[in-house]
Amino acid sequence: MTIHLSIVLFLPLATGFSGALMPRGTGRWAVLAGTLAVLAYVVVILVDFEPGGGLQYVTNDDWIPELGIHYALGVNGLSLFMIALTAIGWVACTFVAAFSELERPRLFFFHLALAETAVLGAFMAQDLALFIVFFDLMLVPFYFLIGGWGSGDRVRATTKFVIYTLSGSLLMMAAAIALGVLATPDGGNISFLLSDLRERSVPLGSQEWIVLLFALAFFVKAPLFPLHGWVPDTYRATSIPVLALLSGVLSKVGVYAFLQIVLPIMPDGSQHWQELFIVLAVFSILYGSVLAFSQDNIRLVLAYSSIAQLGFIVLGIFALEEKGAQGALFQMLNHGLVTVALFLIVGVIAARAAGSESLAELGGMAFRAPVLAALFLITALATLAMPGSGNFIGEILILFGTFENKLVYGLVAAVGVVLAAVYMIRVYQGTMHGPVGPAVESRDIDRMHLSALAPLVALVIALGLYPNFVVHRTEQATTGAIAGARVAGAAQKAGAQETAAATGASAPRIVVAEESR
Amino acid sequence: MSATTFGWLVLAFPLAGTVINSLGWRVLPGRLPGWIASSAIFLAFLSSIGALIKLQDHPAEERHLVDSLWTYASTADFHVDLAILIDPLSVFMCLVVSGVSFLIHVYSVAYMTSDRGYSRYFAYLNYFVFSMLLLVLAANFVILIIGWAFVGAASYLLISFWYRRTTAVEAGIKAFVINVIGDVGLVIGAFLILDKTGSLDFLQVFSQVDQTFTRNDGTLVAACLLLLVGAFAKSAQLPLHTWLPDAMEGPTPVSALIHAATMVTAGVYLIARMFPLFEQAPAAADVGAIIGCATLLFAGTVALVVTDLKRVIAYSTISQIGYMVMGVSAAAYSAGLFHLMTHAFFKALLFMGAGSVIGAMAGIQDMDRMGGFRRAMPFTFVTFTIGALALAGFPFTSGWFSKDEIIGSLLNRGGLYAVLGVLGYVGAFMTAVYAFRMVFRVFQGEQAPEARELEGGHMAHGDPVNPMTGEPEDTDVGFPGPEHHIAERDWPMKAAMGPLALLAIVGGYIAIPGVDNVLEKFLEPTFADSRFADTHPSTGAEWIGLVIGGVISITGIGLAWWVYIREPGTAARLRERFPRAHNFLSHKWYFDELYDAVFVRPATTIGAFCRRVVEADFVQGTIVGGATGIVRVGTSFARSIQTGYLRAYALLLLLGVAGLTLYFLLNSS
Amino acid sequence: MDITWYLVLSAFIFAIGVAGVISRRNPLVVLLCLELMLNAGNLALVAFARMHGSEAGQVFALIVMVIAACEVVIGLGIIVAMYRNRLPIDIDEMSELRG
Amino acid sequence: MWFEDVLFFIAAIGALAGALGVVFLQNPFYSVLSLVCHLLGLAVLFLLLNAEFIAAAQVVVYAGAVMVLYLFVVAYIGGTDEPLRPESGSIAVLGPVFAFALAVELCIAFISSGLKALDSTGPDISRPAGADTFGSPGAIGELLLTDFLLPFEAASFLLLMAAVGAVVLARRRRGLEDEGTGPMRSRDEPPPTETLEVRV
Repeated sequence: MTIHLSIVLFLPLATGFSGALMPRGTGRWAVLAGTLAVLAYVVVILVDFEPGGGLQYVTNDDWIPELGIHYALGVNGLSLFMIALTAIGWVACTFVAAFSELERPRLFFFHLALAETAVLGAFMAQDLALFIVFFDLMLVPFYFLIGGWGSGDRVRATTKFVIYTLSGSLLMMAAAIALGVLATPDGGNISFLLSDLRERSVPLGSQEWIVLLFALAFFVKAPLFPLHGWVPDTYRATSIPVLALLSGVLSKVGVYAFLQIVLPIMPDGSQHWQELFIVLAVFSILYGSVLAFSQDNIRLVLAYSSIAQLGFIVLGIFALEEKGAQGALFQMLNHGLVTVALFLIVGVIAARAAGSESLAELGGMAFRAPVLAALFLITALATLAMPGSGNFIGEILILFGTFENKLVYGLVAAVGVVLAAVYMIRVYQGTMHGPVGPAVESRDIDRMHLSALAPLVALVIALGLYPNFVVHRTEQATTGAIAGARVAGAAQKAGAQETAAATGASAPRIVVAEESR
Repeated sequence: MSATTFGWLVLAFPLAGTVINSLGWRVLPGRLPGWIASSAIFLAFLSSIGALIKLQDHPAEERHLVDSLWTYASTADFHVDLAILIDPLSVFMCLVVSGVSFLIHVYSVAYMTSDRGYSRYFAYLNYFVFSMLLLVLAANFVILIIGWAFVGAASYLLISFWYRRTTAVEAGIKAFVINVIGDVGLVIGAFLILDKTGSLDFLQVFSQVDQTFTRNDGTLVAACLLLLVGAFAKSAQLPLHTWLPDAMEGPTPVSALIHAATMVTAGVYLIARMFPLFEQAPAAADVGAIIGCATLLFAGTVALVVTDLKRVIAYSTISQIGYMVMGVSAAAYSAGLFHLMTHAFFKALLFMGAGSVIGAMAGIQDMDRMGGFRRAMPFTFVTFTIGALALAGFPFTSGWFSKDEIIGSLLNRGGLYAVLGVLGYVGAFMTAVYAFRMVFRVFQGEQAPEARELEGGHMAHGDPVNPMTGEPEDTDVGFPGPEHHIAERDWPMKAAMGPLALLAIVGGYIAIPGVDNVLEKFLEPTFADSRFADTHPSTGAEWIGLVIGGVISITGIGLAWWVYIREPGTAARLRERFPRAHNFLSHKWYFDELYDAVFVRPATTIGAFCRRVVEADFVQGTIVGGATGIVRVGTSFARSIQTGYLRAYALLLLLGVAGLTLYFLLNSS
Repeated sequence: MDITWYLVLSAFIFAIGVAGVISRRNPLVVLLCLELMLNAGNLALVAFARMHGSEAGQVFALIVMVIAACEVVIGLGIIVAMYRNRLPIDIDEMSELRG
Repeated sequence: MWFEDVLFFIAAIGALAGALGVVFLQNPFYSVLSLVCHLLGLAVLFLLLNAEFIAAAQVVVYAGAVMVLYLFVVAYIGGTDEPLRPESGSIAVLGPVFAFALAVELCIAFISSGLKALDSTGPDISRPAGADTFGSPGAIGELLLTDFLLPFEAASFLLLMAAVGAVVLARRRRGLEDEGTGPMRSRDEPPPTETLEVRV
C-alpha cells in the first residue's frame, strides 16, 4: 500500500486547479511544473521498477463497497511505459502550449492538466469501474480542448468525436457492468477489481458479446477501420499540442486495455473473435496506408498513418502470441513518442508556410532549416519502422508473432510496411525537399520547439539503440496477459484435432497438418 | 587488442565522424569536414587491418569471433544481441569497403568543395560507411537488417542530396521504396529461419541447417528466395533494378562509393554469407544464378545505347553485379568476392573519371555532347582508360582475372551452369564494347567546345541546369555549387584516382591461376564447410578460360574502335536500320513504364478510389452518417419536446406521474 | 367521517391544482394553483396523522406550509422582477429554454 | 356525530369551490380571494381532524399573511384579465383531462387500498389529563423541539434564504429603469442589452 501513485495521479489536477486560480500569465507555468514533477516521479518509478515483480506500487481502498468498486491503482509491465509515455507526451505538449499565444489560457491549461490525470488514471487503474471512470473522464477535457481551442469546423469535429467516443464508452460500460455481475459467483460479493475478475470466470457465450462491446469502444478510440469516421474532421480542427496528445497518447488507452483487461479476464471470448479482429487490423493497415499516401494535408497523412500503425498494434495483440503482444506494447510506446514529435514538427512546419499544411503548397524547407529537417527525418524514418529504430523492433516482433499463427495475414500486413515507407517519405520530401513551395518562408526551428523536440528525438534514438530496456521490463506482464487466450487457442486446436480424429478417415489431412506443426 | 575490439573500432570511427560532422556543421571551416571524414575512414581502414592481423593469429578453424555489446532485444524465442562477427569474410569486406571509401572520401574533399552542403555531405557519407560496415560485421539477422536498412537510408539521403531537383527527389523515393521491399523480404526470410532453427545468430543457424532442413526443404527454399529478394533489391538485380540508374542523381562520388563499389554489392555479400542455407536449398541458388545471368545480359544491352555517361556506368554496374551474383549463387564464393573487390576498384575509378569529365563539361552528362577530351585531360584519360580496360577484362588487368574466374568456375560445374557461363562470355563481349564506347566517345573524336576551352586553360561554365530535365537549377542550396572540379586541377582527386588505377591493374594479381591464390586461401575458413570447397577448375582450364576471355575482350574493344573511330557514322546507321530495337533498348526494356502501369498507377488509383468512394460514401456516409443520423433523429425528437413552454413541461410531468400511478395501481392488484 | 373522504377530497383538490397549473398562463395564478396542490398535500398529511394517531404528520404539514411560504416569496419576487424588467407577465413568453 | 359529518361536507364543498374558483376565475384578484375561501375551508377540515394548531396556523399565516402578499403583488402589477390571446389547442385540453385521470387513479388507490385504518375515523387519541391534547400547540411544539428539531431548523433557515432571495430578486436595478417606455415591449424590439454569455 503506497501513496506514490495517487500523488502522481492527482498532481496534474492539483496544479491545474492552482493554475486556474493564479494570475493569467502564470497559471501555465504551474501546470508545466506539474507535468515535469510527474515526469520526474515517473522516471524514479521507471528506475525503481522490478522487472519481474508483477504489480507494484499498489493502492487498494474500498470506494463504493456496495457495488464492489475499489480505488485500486498499480503499475505492472503493461502500464509502466504507458505512464511514462503519458508523462513525456504531456511535458512536451504542455511546454509547447505554454509558449504559444492562447485565448483563455488558464482554462486551457486546466483542461490539459485534467486530461493528464484522466489518462494516467486509465493507465494505473486496477479496477474495471475505476478504469471506466477515467476512460470517460478523458473525454471531458478533450471535448473542451478541441471545441474551445480548435480551428476550422471544430463544432462538427467535436460533435463527431464525442458521439463516436461516447457511444463506444456507453457500450463498454454496459459490457463492464455485465461482466462484473456475471462474474460474481453465487453468494459471492460483486467486485470490479481486475485481480478478482481474472480469477472468476464468465460463461463463454457472455464473454463473446462482452469482448465485442469492449472492442467497439477501444477500436473507436484507437481508431481502426471502419470506426475511424471521426478522425479526419477532428484531426483537421484540433490545435497541434492537443492533437499530438490525442494521436500519440490517447489512442493507446484502448489498445492498452485489451492487454490489461480484456485478454486476461476473457481469454475465451478474445480467442473467439481473434480472426475478426485480425482481419480488421490488417484491413486498417492497408486502408490507412493507402489513404495516407493519397492525402494532401500533412495532418491527414499522419492521421491515416496512425490508423495503419494502430492496425499493427491490434494485429500484434490478437496474434495471441508472446512476441506479438510484446511487440504491440513496445510499438505503443514507440508510436506514441514519434507521433507526438511528428505533430509538433507539423506545427513548426505550418508556422513556416503561413499556416498551410498542404503538401502541394509546401516543399524545399530543408533549405535554411537543417536542424528541423534532421529532426523530421529521424522521426519520419522511425515512424516507417526503419530497422535500427525502436519501431522496427516493435514491428518485427508483431510480424513474427503474427507469422507464427497467421502467416497469411502477416504477409499481407507486411505490405503495409512498404506502404508506410512510401507515405512517410512522401511527406518528408513534400515538405523538406523539392522546389520551394509558394508560401514557404524557411527558417530553422526556434529554440523553444527545439528544446521540446530534441529530447523526444533523443529518446526515439535511444529506444532504437537499446530496446531491451523496455522489452525486458514488459516481458513478464505481456506474457501473463495473453497466457489465458493462448491456452484457449491451444484447447480449441486440440478440440479440432480430437473431432478430426474422431471422424477418422474423413478428415485425415487436418490431423497430419496439426501434427507436423 | 583482440580482433573484435578492432571490429568495434572499425564501426566507431565512421560513427564518430558522422556525429562530429553533423553536430559541427555550423562551425567547421572550409575543407575540414572532408578531412575529418576522410581520416575517420582511414582509421577504420587501419582498424580493419588490425582486425585482419589479429584474426590471422587464430588457427584457421577458430577464425569466427563473435562479440556482443549488449542484449538488443530478448523475448520469448526472439533473442538478439548487438553483436559483431569477425571472420575472414567480414574482414575482407571491411578492408574493401573502408579502403575504397577512404579514397572516395579523399576524392570528394575536392570534388564537393563548392557545394553548400559540404558538411552534410560528409556526415551522410560517413554514416553510410558506418552502416555498410555494420552490415558486413553483423553477427545475426537483425543487426544485418539494421545495417541493410541504414545503407538504404544513407543511399536515399545521398541520392536526394541535391534536394531542390525534382528528379533527385523522385529518384530518392524510388530507391528507398525498392530498398524497403528488400528489407521486408529479409525480415520474412529471417522469420522463417528463426521459426525453424530457433535462432537468429548466423553461426548457430549455420550449424543447424543440415539437421533442421532436408535438401530443398520448402521452407528453406522460401526463406532463401526471400533473402534473394533482399539481395536483388539492394544489388539492383532484375526485376528490382530500376532504382539504380535513377540513383545517378546523387553526386558522382556517391555513385562511385554507394552505387558502384560498396552498397550495391551487399547482395553478393549476403548470398556468400548465407552459403550454408543456399547449399541446402540449391533450387533457390539456381534462381539466383539464373537471375544474375539474365541481369548481366539485360543491363549489358541497355548500356550499349544509353547516352548519359553516368547511366552507362550504372548499367554496367548492374551487369557486373550480375556476374557476382551468378558466381556466388553457383558456389564460386571466392571468385564472386574477388570480382566484387576488383569491380570496386575499377568501377569507382570509372565514376571518378566520369565525375572529372562532367566537371569539365560544367555539369553536362550527355555523351552526345562530349568528345576529344584526351589532350585536355590527360590524367583523367589515362585513369579512365585503365578503368575501362579492367572493366572490359583486357588481359592482365584485374577484371580479366576476376571475371574469368567466375566463368571458369561455372563452366567447371557443368550442366545449367555451363550454359550460364557461356552467356557470361556474351556479356563480357558487350562489356568490352560499351566500356570502350565510353572511352572513344568521350576522349576521342571531335573536340567538344568545352574540351577546346579547357585546353586553352579555362574551365567551362554554363548556367546551372538540371542535367536530366534541363530545368534551371535553384542555386540557393542543395545544388552542386557554381564551380566545378576536375582531377587535373585538384590534387585530392588525383590522389584518389592514382591508387585506384594502380589497383585496377594489379588488384588481380592476388589470384593468378597456378601462381597464387591469396584471396581464396584467406577466405577458406569461412567457406570451409561448403560442399563445393574442393571443386576447382584445373589450372589449365582456368588459363584456357582466361585466354578466351582475353580474346573476347580485345574483339569487343576492336568492334568499339571500328564503330566509333574507324567508321564514326556506324552507330547512327545502326540506329536507323533497327529503330525498334534501339527504341526498346533506350527505353531500358520498358521496365519503368511497366512498373508504372502495374504498381504505381493502380496504387494511386486505389488510393483515390478509397478517398473518394470508400471514405466519402462508406465511412463518412454510411457509418458516420448512420451514427450521426441516429443521434440526429433522437436529438430532434428530444428537441421537439423542449418547447420552452413551462406548461408543456408541467403536462409532461403530469403524464409521468399519472403513468406511474397507473403502473402501481395495475401492479398492486 | 372516514379518513378516506379526506383523502379523496385532497386528490380532487390536487387534480384541480394540476389542471390550473397546466391551463393558466398568468404566473400569479399558476402560483396560486401550486398553493392548491400543496394544500392538497397538507390535507392528506393531516388526515394520515389522524389515521395513525401521531402528530408527526402535522409537523410535516407545518413544514410544508413553511416551504409554501418560501415558494410564494420567491415566485412573487420573480414576478415583480419580470414586471420591473418590462417582460410580459405570461409564462408562454418565457420560452428561452426551447431546444 | 352527524354534526361533524355535516360540517365536513360544508367545509369540503367550500374548499372545492374555492379551488375551482382559483382555476376558473379570469381576474387574478378574484382568484386570490377564492383561494382564501379555499384555505378557510381547509382550516375547518383540519379542525375536524384534531389538528388545532395547524388549523390556526392555516388561518393566521396562510389565509392571512401569505394571501395579503399575493394581493399586494396583484395590485402592484395590475391584475390583467386572461386570456390575452386564444388558448392554443392540445395543452389546454389535455391538462384537465389528465388531471382528472390522476384524481380518479388516486381515488381508486385510496378506495381499493388494503389499509383497513382508512375506513375508520382513526384510533383513539384521548390523552391523560394534564398532558397536551392531540394536535394542540403544546404537543406540536414539543415535537418540533425534540424529534423534529433538524427539519425545524432547516425550515427556518430556508425561510431566511427565501427572504434574502426575495429581496435580491425584487431589488430595483439601476440602468434598466431609463430604458424603454412601457412595461410591455413590442416583440420586434431586440431584447435588453444585458446578455448572459456563457464562456467555455
